[in-house]
Amino acid sequence: MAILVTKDSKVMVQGITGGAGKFHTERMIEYGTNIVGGVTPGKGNQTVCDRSVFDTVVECIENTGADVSAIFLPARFVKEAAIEAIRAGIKFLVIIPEHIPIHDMLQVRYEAVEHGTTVIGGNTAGIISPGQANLGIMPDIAFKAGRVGTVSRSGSITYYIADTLTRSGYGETTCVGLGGDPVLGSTFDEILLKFEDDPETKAIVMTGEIGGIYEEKACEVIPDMKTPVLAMIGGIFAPPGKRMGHAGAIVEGIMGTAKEKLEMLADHGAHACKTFNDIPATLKKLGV
Amino acid sequence: MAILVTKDSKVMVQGITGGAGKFHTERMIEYGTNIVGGVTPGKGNQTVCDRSVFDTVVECIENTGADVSAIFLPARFVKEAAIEAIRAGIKFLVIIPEHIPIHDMLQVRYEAVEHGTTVIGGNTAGIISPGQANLGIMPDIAFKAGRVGTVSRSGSITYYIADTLTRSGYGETTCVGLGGDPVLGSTFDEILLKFEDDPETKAIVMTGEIGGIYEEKACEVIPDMKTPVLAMIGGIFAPPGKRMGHAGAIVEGIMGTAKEKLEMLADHGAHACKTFNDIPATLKKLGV
Amino acid sequence: MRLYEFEGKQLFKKFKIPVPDSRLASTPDEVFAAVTDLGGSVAVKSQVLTGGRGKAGGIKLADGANEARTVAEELFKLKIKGFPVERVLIEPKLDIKQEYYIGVTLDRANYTLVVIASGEGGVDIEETAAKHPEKIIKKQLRVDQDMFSFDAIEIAKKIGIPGDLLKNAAPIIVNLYNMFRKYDAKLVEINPLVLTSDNQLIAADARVSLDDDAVFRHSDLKEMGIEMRHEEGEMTPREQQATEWGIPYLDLDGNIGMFPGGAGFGIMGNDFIHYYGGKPANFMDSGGGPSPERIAKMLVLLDENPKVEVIFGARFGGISRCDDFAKGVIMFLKDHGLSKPMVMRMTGNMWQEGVRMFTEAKEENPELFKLVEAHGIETPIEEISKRAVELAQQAKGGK
Amino acid sequence: MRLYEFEGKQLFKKFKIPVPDSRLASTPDEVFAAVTDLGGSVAVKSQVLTGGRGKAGGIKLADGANEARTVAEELFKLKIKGFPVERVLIEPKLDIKQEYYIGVTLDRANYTLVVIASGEGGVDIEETAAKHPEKIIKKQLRVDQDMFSFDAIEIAKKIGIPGDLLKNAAPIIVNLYNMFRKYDAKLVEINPLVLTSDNQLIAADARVSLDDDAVFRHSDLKEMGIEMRHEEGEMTPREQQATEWGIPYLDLDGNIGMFPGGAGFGIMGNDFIHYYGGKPANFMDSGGGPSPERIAKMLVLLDENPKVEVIFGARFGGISRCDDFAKGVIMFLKDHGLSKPMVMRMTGNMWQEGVRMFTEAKEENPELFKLVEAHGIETPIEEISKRAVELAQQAKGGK
Repeated sequence: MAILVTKDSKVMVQGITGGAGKFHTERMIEYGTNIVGGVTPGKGNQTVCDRSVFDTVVECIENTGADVSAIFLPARFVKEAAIEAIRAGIKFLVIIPEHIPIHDMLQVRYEAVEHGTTVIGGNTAGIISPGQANLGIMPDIAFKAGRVGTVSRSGSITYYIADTLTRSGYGETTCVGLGGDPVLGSTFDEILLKFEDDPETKAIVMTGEIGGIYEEKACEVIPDMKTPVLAMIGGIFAPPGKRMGHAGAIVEGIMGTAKEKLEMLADHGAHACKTFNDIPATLKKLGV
Repeated sequence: MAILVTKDSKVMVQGITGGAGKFHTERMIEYGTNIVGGVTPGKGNQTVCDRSVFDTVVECIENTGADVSAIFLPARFVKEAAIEAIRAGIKFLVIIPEHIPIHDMLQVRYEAVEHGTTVIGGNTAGIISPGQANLGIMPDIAFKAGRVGTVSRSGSITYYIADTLTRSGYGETTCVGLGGDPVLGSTFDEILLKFEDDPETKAIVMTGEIGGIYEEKACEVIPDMKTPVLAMIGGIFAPPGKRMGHAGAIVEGIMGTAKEKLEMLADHGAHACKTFNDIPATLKKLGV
Repeated sequence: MRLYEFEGKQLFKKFKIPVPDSRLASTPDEVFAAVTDLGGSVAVKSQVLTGGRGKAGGIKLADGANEARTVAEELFKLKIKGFPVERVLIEPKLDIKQEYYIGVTLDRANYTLVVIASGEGGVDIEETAAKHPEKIIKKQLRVDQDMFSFDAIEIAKKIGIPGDLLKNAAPIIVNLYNMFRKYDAKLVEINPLVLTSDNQLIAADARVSLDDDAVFRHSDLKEMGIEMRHEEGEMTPREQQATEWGIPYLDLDGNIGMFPGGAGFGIMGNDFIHYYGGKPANFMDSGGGPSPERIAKMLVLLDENPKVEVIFGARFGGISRCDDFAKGVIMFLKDHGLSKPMVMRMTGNMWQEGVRMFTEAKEENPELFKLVEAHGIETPIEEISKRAVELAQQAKGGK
Repeated sequence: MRLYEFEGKQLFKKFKIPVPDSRLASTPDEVFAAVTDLGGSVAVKSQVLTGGRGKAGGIKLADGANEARTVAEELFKLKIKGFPVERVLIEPKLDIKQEYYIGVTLDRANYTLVVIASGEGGVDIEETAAKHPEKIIKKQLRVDQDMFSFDAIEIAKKIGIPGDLLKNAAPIIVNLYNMFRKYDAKLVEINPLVLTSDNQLIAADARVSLDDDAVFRHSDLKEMGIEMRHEEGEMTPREQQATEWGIPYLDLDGNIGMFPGGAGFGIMGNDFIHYYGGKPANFMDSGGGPSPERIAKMLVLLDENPKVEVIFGARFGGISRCDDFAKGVIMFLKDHGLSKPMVMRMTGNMWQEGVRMFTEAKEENPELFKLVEAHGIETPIEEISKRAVELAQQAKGGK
């Protein structure tokens, strides 16, 4: 099994006719991802990588049965594309581009919650369920089907973690890139719970970083989870990030310090790791 | 019994410190309406007609238990005042002023539906449950407690109908002024159904007029109602009203012609009346 | 508040909806100058606040400045549905490949806005709607809901806008919708939206109607030179007078002067008079809580109307107090004098006070009241209506 | 993108939030002229993109134009948290009866906006929040939700704004909220909102921070003279250079030059170096899919930094392809040459291609690669990190 995307997922690509869209569609198909079509308004009836292009998401779904979408579009077009996908009934949406206006992402989030769509990104490398589907821009080299799930804010960290898991023989069920933008489609706790529901995921590695505000939310669910959670936080030795004025300090409080994040996660039952090598060691100790 | 407002209703007045607000509050109290307080932002702690004035609806409700509100404010302030009342939990709201911007009323309607609040007006003379409460600007002279409910778009027609019912010995349970503005807080069908649920209302007189668009909606419920509905429509001999361009004609179709309205209502089981005198005659025939 | 085509197109421009390069002119010479400036073949379009302008001959094509001046001379003499042509809009003639219809209006019964579109634009859209409803695309949206590009693309596709133009059509539809919301519109129409032979989409006409009650929050309209106005067509001098006084008034062709209280009975009283065999000379609405001055003016309009032979007055005092009403009537009787019979009824808020004032004033000067039959709550309005018809018949008979 | 106080106040004015009558000046003479114009006692306020300006002595009071010139001379010499004072804002001294705090910011964890208010405005609001959370009023609203006057009145009342001023306070709060939404803000603060002794509410300071990623849709800012800027404080020459090249870069005080792929490992690699006993000389982010030119520029920044004794490179090719990475490194080696040891690892997207290119280039010119230790997927990053620390210690030892 895997979460969010499997070999049975029917994936469409929004922005399939663009440079990045085309390039990664080809890569995703090569990996075996079940790409069923794409959307670029005004380019309906074109074909990319043998897949039909449609003018709207609704048309794409009607013709291909797509239930998952990956967005490869300039940041300023993401809000509309995401809301289009969500309203059309897409149940899992991957927003690859970075620098999406924050207010836009808030609205995308509202629509997603209202329609029961899971969104990851913006600024994510995507998601991969090794051996089944690769959605986004991740290199396949690091990944191998196995029994540990990962969720990370950073693409490069995801690769390193997966590489470590693969080399140590654990392999991965699914690796989720939460995304690096300031406001994200999903929070750590939400993804952790999806892994918790997956019987094949025997442990989860979550990696956060300084300045994020979603790591703390993981603490709300970890204590009640059966699946062990390993946690790494980047930026332990980084100078503290900037605060958003008094108001930011009042709202986000002490959130954002890497050291405090890691301690808080450990306090709530996560297994803190420092380097990638700590991961297989911890998994071994846990008997995974 | 009565609908929407009874002697137990705790009524507040929004805009109580204004000229019209004060004048009619006095009148309403004189009638016996249970006015418990008023709201005028910035004038909290004042007193009008021995009732406390509050800065917000929430404060007024907290201090007086108000559950019904009447708005006496200039049209441009109505949207905010109405939404304030609706969100604060007021269950029945009377919007007296006329000329409320249409887009504002649409938003008021959305909020009302979402929060389960019944709104009448704008541009209504109000509502009266004779002997119990008089909310708005209606003269009490025409009304007497009895067994027929009325709902009308026009204040003056309400008076004439009530006068007729009173003089012919039927009296009224409640007389509802739906309002004369182009977009209204409630539609005929909604008020008819409230009367249908009131065991003491033995018949209902609804009076619409040319150019309205809510009369037709009554046809959706009349066939299933047990309480007989008498219908009068004003403007049978008036030249046809203006249409809102092609789009208006396409959306509203043949709606709006008084003659067609009356025929349509009759076709759906309403008892058509021409003059006020027809009303007691029809009621008698129906054995009310 | 209805806008002229050229004003609507000003708003279109503001919302980046493409419109033809155009010139406004109010004399044949200005037309000549404008066409000299624009060059080539042009359309000269009468600017009037009514539809059906094309069918009424209000739009003329012309080749060059001389011909344009000639057609303009004709247009400036025209009256379209009573509206005199005071200005014309001159635009380059469009080379039309296809005409679409896009409109946004209110669906009051459902409390939504509705976008309407059709692949068959032009004058006969209503006929299309009636005969081929499947050719009309409708999309409902709440006024607090954004329209998105994908909504617009779906609409554009359904009305047959070619694939490569979908991305141009979408912002036109979205912006038209945004304009509707931004300006508290009741109606905005592009009819037709023209696809030219060089594949441009352009709004060839603009029909815009705004909510009078919301104009107060659009002060920028005035800055654009778009003034508040009423939507009436050609008015009779009396209607003109009433409008100046702020009294909703319409001349009809009967002989009973209607002096009602409230719009509701203003309309229904008209029916009553008809039921009893009479014919009203007018519609009138006192408005809520009219002042004595306004009451007096309403009576002046009727008394000075030679067609009016009887005045039928009805006041049910609600927000309008009968004492104010009586005060107004007495003011009129004193200042102006009544020249024809008046039968009236007064009841509701402060009616006793009103009756008392009448009684006192009559005692003081009985002469003033010799043509007045004033009733109170005891006489049903049907009786008053019948009496008015009776008096009107007598007046006719007396002639 | 942070705005200067005077820019924030420009926006306040646009949103009808009352601000003092003020003058901007960039020389003591301009200050003199401004105060001559304004008259009386003034505050001369340094315009810098950082907080804590008051505590740092960046705000001075002055009586009359001469004293103002004198204090301005001092201010123009000041650096506040590394920011030089290039302009000052001159405002009449306010007669303060009470100071409030009003702010709007994002609650990212809850996906809302949040309005924050307190009856204790001024510099110590954060302390108030920590010690007396009950003195802080918060109201959450969705970004697609209007704030209404009654919401604002509730807030104003809770922070103790007197009853007769509630109607003045409400639009300030509503408009601040509207401004936040309209301009894609991350933060807007009025701190303090001053109640003057003559009962005026006035925004004495303005702190505004906008979302850089949304500035593209606010072209009117440029029309107002508000230019896009980065929020950095004083930059080192190298940071300045990196900024010009569009490379996120920060000097640190170690000796290992960090040449990572992606921001994620940029941050975590720093931790790794620390864990193994080393100290990074910098932070750097390659950005998504860097071009060979950019890769080469990143290396230039490190090679030309005399504090850097070893370069630690790590590339996990995702959207960034290792062949482009290799191309960039080779370009750098050829065009610029490497003056210090570099240990690096390359894996992920197209890594074999990258390794092949390295091999070919090395065969062609072995000299270029004499300081490069290049690893592939077979060596864990921990080993590479350790090796970098080892090389750095050797370099230190060698000195």
